[in-house]
Amino acid sequence: MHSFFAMGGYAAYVWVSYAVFIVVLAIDAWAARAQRLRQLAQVRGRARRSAARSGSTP
Amino acid sequence: MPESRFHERPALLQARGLAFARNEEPIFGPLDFALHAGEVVLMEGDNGAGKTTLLRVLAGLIAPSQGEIFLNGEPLTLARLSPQLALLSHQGGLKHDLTALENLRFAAGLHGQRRGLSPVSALAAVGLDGFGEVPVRQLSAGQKKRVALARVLLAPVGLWLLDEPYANLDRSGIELVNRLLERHAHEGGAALITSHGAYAYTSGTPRRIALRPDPAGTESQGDTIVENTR
Amino acid sequence: MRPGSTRAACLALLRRDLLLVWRRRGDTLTPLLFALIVVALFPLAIGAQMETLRPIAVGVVFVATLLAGLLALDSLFRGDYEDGSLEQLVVSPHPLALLLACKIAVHWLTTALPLIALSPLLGELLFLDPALRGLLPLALALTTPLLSLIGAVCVALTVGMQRSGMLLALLVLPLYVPVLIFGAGACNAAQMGLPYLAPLLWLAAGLVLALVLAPLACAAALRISTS
Amino acid sequence: MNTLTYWFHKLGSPPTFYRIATALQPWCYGVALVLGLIGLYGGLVVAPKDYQQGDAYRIIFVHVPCAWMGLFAYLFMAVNAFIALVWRIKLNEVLAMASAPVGAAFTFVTLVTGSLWGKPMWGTWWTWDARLTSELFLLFLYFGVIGLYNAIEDRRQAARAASFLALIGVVNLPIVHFSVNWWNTLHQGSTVRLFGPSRIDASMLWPLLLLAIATHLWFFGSVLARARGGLIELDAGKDWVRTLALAQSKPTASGVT
Repeated sequence: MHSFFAMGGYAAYVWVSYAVFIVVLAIDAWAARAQRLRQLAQVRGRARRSAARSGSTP
Repeated sequence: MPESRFHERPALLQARGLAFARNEEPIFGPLDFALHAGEVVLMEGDNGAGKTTLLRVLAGLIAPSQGEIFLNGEPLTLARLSPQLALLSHQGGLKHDLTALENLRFAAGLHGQRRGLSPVSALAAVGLDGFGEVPVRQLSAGQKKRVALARVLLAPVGLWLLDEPYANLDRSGIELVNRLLERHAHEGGAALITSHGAYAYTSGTPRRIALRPDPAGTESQGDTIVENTR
Repeated sequence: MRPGSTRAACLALLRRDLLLVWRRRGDTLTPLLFALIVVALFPLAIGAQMETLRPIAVGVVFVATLLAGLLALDSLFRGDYEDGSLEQLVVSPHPLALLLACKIAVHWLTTALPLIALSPLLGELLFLDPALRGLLPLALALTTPLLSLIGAVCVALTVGMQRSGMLLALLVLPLYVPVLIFGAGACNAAQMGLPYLAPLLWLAAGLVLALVLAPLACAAALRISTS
Repeated sequence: MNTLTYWFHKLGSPPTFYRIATALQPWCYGVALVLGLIGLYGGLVVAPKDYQQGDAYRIIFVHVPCAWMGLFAYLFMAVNAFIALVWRIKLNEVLAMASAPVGAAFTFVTLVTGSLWGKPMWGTWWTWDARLTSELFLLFLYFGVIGLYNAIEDRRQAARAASFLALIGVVNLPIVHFSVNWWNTLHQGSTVRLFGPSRIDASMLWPLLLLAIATHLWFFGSVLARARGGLIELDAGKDWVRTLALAQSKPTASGVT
């Protein structure tokens, strides 16, 4: 088990590579989702504004 | 649909269901209207009603979001439009480091010049006789406008699209614009001009189309005036 | 020649742009001074010995020219965009690509040509290998038109923006890389006594292609960014 | 209208595409996750140690799929950009712009992992060989596309301008590769072959292929996710978006990814 984590002395390089791979892709997925939620929130805000202007729900 | 049923000849410029939206915010339209040869149409609307955008759409600079434009009955393309179009935009299109005459000479090179006119006589026609050698930078706002009008006048074209031609002009300038428009229409040309309505138009007030800044309205603007006046 | 013909339009445009540059002739000095200062910084930063400066002289002159050109690019369409002349070009009945080619030509003549003329002096400041005195301006003469043409396409894409300087650099510099490699590479090859004709021919081929394609791309980009 | 164009139009309409994307996206992510984990297990545990490079070679299991994806994403973006520019189809504008950030992410991972591999193998973090340099400029191109897209106010105009830049980049990239190759012949000795003799054992191949499939699926999941956001942005004034936004504002609305 220990030898598995040691990666034949290359642990720093191998594990950092895999970590970068996973972290960057996770951030990417999270950012995509956050962007969509932000857009939806903006649409809701706009709907509220126009509802407030016209005095009724659109 | 207001087809061009009043004319055998198709209108010079006709818009059907024309609308433009930027980032899903409606700027103007949907709009139906026709502009025939020998006619001057005034687009009225407040600031932000989309007059400038409409003019840019009609000039082929921007593609409309919806609707169609026809030039002599054919779909509008820049290639068909450009040989017969003179555009006066808000910025004027003048080089401030050049003199009025140099600007007009360039315009004549680019668009050609109307029969019987030259840069010098065009400048005289807008009341700037003797200002030919003055750099545009040193002219007043009204005089700059006149130079820009001289550029429009000089172009050998039938269709004028003028954005706020009355802006910055004094009373005699406004009369000059009306005179130029009248003569242009009389010679068989057509013009579409915009104004936010704060200016006094004098003689021969053209047909008007109101451009309302109400994007929520889904009914066609440009309304019945188009047909009534014909 | 009929007024309103495409030839008349191009000539009128060339004359107007040259006249404009002449009216503001002081402005053409700015890229020259910039290149001169950039070159002057290198001996100050890494030492003024001939043996350190000579190997990098070609590269420094090329990079300085490239950066000065980048600096000057911004003015290519900005004035015309702001005063509405660009619209007049777009709605004129002539091929927009041709008109833009004229503008790019004037821009190259007034910003890059002085830099080429200055390049022997820049080289001397860095103890340029005397064998390269002829080749450096030649390589620059093939490189700078390419830089102007490629740059014009990117400027056309950013023309409507308020602060486009940094973005323009980001767009343009990756496109400049091959040009820089071949231009400076030819000189470096000559310095090492290797054959240097091939990269120059590549540059010439690229220039011919760009002369045809870049104005068209520039016109297309301009139509996108002014809409 | 024949059925094919009918379906094409239907698929291209934003609400339909949004629905399909919403349904597909969790599957893309999910399958990518499963395959990716199996692939990682295969690469880290099952695959034997390389007789030359030791365990360091295991970096290729992430490096190579990401390198492929960096290029694949650019290709995908360029094809969509071309369609968007020629036929002005909204969906393709959105798809082109959606693939830029994912592509940039993959290219970034490629560069970092390549660097981490290079240090123990060649003793240097970076070498200016054609492949690495092209990869670097690929990243710059992605940044340029994203930067241009964000700098222009009008979203559709921004997408069209950025698409145009993406197409210019397609021309540029092979030229960069070619020029750096030539440049390296000039400065001999600095080239290091990234891939040794490409004899690869089957026990090393299957994790690599699994990870390649997983990254493709992850890419599509991410593109679909961003395309959904982009469609909402572009169609913000349309009824289907308003309905969607209001439906999701209820706190009970769950199960929506």
